[in-house]
Amino acid sequence: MTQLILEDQHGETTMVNMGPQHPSTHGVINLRLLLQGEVIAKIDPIVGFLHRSIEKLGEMTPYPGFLPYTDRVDYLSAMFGNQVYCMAVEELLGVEVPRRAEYLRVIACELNRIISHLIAVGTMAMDLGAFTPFLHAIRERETVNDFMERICGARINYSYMRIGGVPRDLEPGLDKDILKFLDRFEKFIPEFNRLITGNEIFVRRLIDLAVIPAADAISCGLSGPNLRSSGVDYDLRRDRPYSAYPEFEFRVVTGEGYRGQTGDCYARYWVRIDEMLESAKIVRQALLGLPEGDVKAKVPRKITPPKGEVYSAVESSRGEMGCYLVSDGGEQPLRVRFRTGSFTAMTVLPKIVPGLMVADLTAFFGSLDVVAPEIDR
Amino acid sequence: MSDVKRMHETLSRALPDIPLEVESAQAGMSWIHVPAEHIAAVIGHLRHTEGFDYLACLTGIDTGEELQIAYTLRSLPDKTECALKISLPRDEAVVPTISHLYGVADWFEREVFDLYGVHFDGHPDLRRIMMPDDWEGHPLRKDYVFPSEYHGISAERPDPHDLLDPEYEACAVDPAPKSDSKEGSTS
Amino acid sequence: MKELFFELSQSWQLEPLEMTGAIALWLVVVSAIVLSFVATFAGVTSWVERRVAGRMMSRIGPNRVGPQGFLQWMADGLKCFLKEDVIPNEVDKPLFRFAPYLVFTGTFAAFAALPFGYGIVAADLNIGIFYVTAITALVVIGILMAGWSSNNKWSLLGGVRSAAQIVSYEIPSGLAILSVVVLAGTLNLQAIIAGQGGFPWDWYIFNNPFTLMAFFIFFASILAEGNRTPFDLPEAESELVAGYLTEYSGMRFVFFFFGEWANLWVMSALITTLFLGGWQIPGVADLAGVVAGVQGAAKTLWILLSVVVFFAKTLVLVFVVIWIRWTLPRLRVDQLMVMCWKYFVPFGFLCMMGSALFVLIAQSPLGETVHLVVRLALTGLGGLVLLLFVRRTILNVRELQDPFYFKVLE
Amino acid sequence: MTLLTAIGLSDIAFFIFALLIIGCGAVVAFSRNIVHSGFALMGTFAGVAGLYALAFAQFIAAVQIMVYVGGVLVVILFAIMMTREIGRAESSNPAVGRFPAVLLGVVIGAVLVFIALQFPWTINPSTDFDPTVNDLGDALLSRFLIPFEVLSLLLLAVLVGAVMLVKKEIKALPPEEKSS
Repeated sequence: MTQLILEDQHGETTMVNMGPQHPSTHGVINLRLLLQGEVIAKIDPIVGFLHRSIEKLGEMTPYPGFLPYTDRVDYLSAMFGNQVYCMAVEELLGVEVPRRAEYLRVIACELNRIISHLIAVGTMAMDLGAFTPFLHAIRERETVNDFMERICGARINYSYMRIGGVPRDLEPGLDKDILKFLDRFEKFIPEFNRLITGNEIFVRRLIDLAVIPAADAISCGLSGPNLRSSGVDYDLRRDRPYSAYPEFEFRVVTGEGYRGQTGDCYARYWVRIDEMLESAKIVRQALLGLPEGDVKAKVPRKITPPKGEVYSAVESSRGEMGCYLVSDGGEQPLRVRFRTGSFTAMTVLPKIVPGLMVADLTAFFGSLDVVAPEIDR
Repeated sequence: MSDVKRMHETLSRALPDIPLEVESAQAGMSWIHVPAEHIAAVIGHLRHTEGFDYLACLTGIDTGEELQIAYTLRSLPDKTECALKISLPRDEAVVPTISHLYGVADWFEREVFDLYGVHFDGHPDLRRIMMPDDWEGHPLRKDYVFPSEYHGISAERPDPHDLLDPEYEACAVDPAPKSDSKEGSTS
Repeated sequence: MKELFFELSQSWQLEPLEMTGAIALWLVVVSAIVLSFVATFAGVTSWVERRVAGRMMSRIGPNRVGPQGFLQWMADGLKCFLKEDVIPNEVDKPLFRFAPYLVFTGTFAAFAALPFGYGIVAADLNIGIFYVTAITALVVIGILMAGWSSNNKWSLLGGVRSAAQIVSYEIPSGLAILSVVVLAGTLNLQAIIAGQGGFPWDWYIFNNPFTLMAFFIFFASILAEGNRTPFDLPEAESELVAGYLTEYSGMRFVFFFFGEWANLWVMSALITTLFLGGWQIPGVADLAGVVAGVQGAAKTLWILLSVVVFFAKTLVLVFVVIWIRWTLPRLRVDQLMVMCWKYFVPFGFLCMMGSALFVLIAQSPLGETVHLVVRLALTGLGGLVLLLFVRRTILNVRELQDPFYFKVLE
Repeated sequence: MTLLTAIGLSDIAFFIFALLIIGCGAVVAFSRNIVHSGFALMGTFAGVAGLYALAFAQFIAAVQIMVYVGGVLVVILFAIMMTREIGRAESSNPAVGRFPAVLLGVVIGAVLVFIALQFPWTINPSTDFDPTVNDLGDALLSRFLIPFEVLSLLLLAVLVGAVMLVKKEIKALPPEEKSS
């Protein structure tokens, strides 16, 4: 159906379809490769297999009813989809979210970031052939999933937030359990590092591989950990402050070339490892400084924001998740648009991949931490 | 927002030939409205002179009367944002590309082309991205008609309300009327 | 084995024709014994590997079929027998069908010359070790055949990778073998074991620094030849889907894995034989003399003891190989080749020459003493490394004794 | 039954191996698919190795397997597989025609049969032979030392040549990839 995009110009090349069903494309993505031996001469990423027309659905659904769909934009970090959408509607409505609700949102989001990064680093190790670290990461993730279940009743697709706040307060005792987990988690990261991060084979596979220069990273719209690992010190939580983030102390982790260069695959991996610790720090601060008060602002049952448009953005675990919301004053949005980190991360592939080997491509692709549903929405 | 107003002044001074206007609605943000044919020049200026190095978002909007494209530019060092917007006629939407300015615009524009049918002039590789290559129509347009089938695969599902209908239940139990009704619906 | 047979046949006083038949029968019986051993070992190892992997990944692993899931391998085998054997339309059918058997034959044939204990060997070839290295070449052809005939680009890539890898790593492994052969002065596996002693300082691994190096080179090379992690590029599931196995299903797929797990034994047994003293019982200087000196049940007991020792060493190695597999990530194909040709091959040559040098040193006057000191020192070094490792493990385990896990929702 | 007494087990084995060699040789010659020919070559090599083993030349048998099956054949197969579109190539060369081929076969066959009939075959008692490896090693390192070393030099030259060939190719590739 799709016409052959890669023409055989070299005579000695092979066209290979990596995907749509391939273990390391992290979802249904088709990477059309032109190989010379095992070296990739050209790549054409073909996406859209998971296009669920969430944006079209948004135009057909009333504002509050669209919330569960936002989980499905990026199922690994559903909290951020919730938050970016709620923030957009709240801004249009002019609703002030109570401070306690903002804190709860931050806690939920940062826990979500931790488990999303756990998956990212785990699958990255798996792409390099080490299966065990993935399950160690999953073990921690399951623990956090239990917390998520206690926070909002769901383990993956949370639908936790509401326009104007969150639906319910933390259950008693949960904050203590989370703090206990954080103590454990801060010991887990060094253990995980002993298991895989410091492994010489692992390091050698990743350092100096697929270096994305800062200029390319900015031009290709990379965001989040991918952007920061290229040495660009930019974090929406700090530089475009939203929610309760200005009240917390945290470090914006950038790629420092701890081993190898700034912007290589190892830097991307390392930024995620470090960010998990920073997230743990934020959760700890939020739990200890949790203000009293309501968890939900007064919002009319029938939500009809005034005419207008707004672009809200949050720092999701896969980079900037933005929501461009246009209201025509009706019950349904005129336009909902999700700008996602994975979509923009895919645009960097044709620039960086040629010259890599197939094995490197899986490592590189893993290091970008792309989630297929988020690309296609 | 003050960012936008300030940027409007700067732009008007630098590019006096291009009519630029600050617009806003009842709520939310304001934006600079740019004539469609000048968008590449304006963004090029913002990119190269004003330091807007990051294209945060590019999206199409169908208001029902016209197509619009909204550009959200950002300057990472200055931490400022600038929203631009262009309007296009629905039937013949052509706009200059900005894919030479931002790498990411390539895919963003492909998406807008795919879902809205806006043609980007000078785009190196304007193909469908989300939908299959042989898909007809541009789904995010307000006047889009949902196809009933794709390559012989029916896209129609029974209305969930029908399933609650006792008569429908009866149809489902008895095979003969069911096949009749199916033929009726597909033909 | 052969002696046993001749004893038996003499006591029966067979006619020449009956003798021919008896030999044929004997061959069939011996191969059946070896085959059933290989089958059982491969099956049980599949279960062990999954359980061990489960432990390492802090999960449980198969534990439903039989006690502790022990019968899982039988259930899996049965399932694969009953499964449809899918042969895709576009494959090269004769080659596609034949490849698994070739791989299996290559591995299985190696068992013919492998020792299992004192005098327990199917065919005591005087070129034993060389035969084993040579016959595993069939595996390469089988893998290439599977990769090609599948008519799938990933399979072909996997097959070609595998062939390149096995052919390359045969060289360092051959060199490491040679450094032992220089010491032993024979290619016969039984004789190589007989040349070592029961205690670690009598093993070839601690014989001199060069054999110690050769041990590691051999270990790594044979992992690479067996396509085990960290050298499992041919079937790298994250890159090549499943490499040359991609199109296989049902029993043919099992044959490949059968070969792989049987190969686990081959590599471990070879390492045990060449470097770790084989069936030598600690404290018994001359097992051959001891066995020759006793009769009846005592003789059987001694032989059984040697078998137990051999199995113990080999199974420890099997565990180590499994352990490595579930710990390390995979190398890239160019790193693999660099490691082989830039490091292993030159150092392999060094090992061979160094060992030869040590043979000369040991023969010189005073050499005996020098050699003993070197052996003891190396053994002490090995013991120290083991001790440090155990200590670190204990510390790590203690640190992780955290009652927090799985208790959050109680 | 009498037949079985006349031929021992090793004779049966001999015929099995001979059949294997001839059969696989036939596949190599007549198969239209060059890849099949390549793989059939393995049977021939293995059969020859079996014959060596029957002649108590175990070492040579193992060398045969190792060098021909593990080395030469793999290289041949690599060459075949790496060639584009080889699967569809018509390998058997019919250009010479059937008649000359038959003629050639008959002539060579006649020569071989003639030699076989002329040669004074002696039958050795088939007992276990002494291990041949030691003698071989001694011979290689004493009497035939110089040819042995010359051969190793040749192999070294081949290795260096191969490395040079590969190196050149890798150097030529990257700019092409970048430009594409």
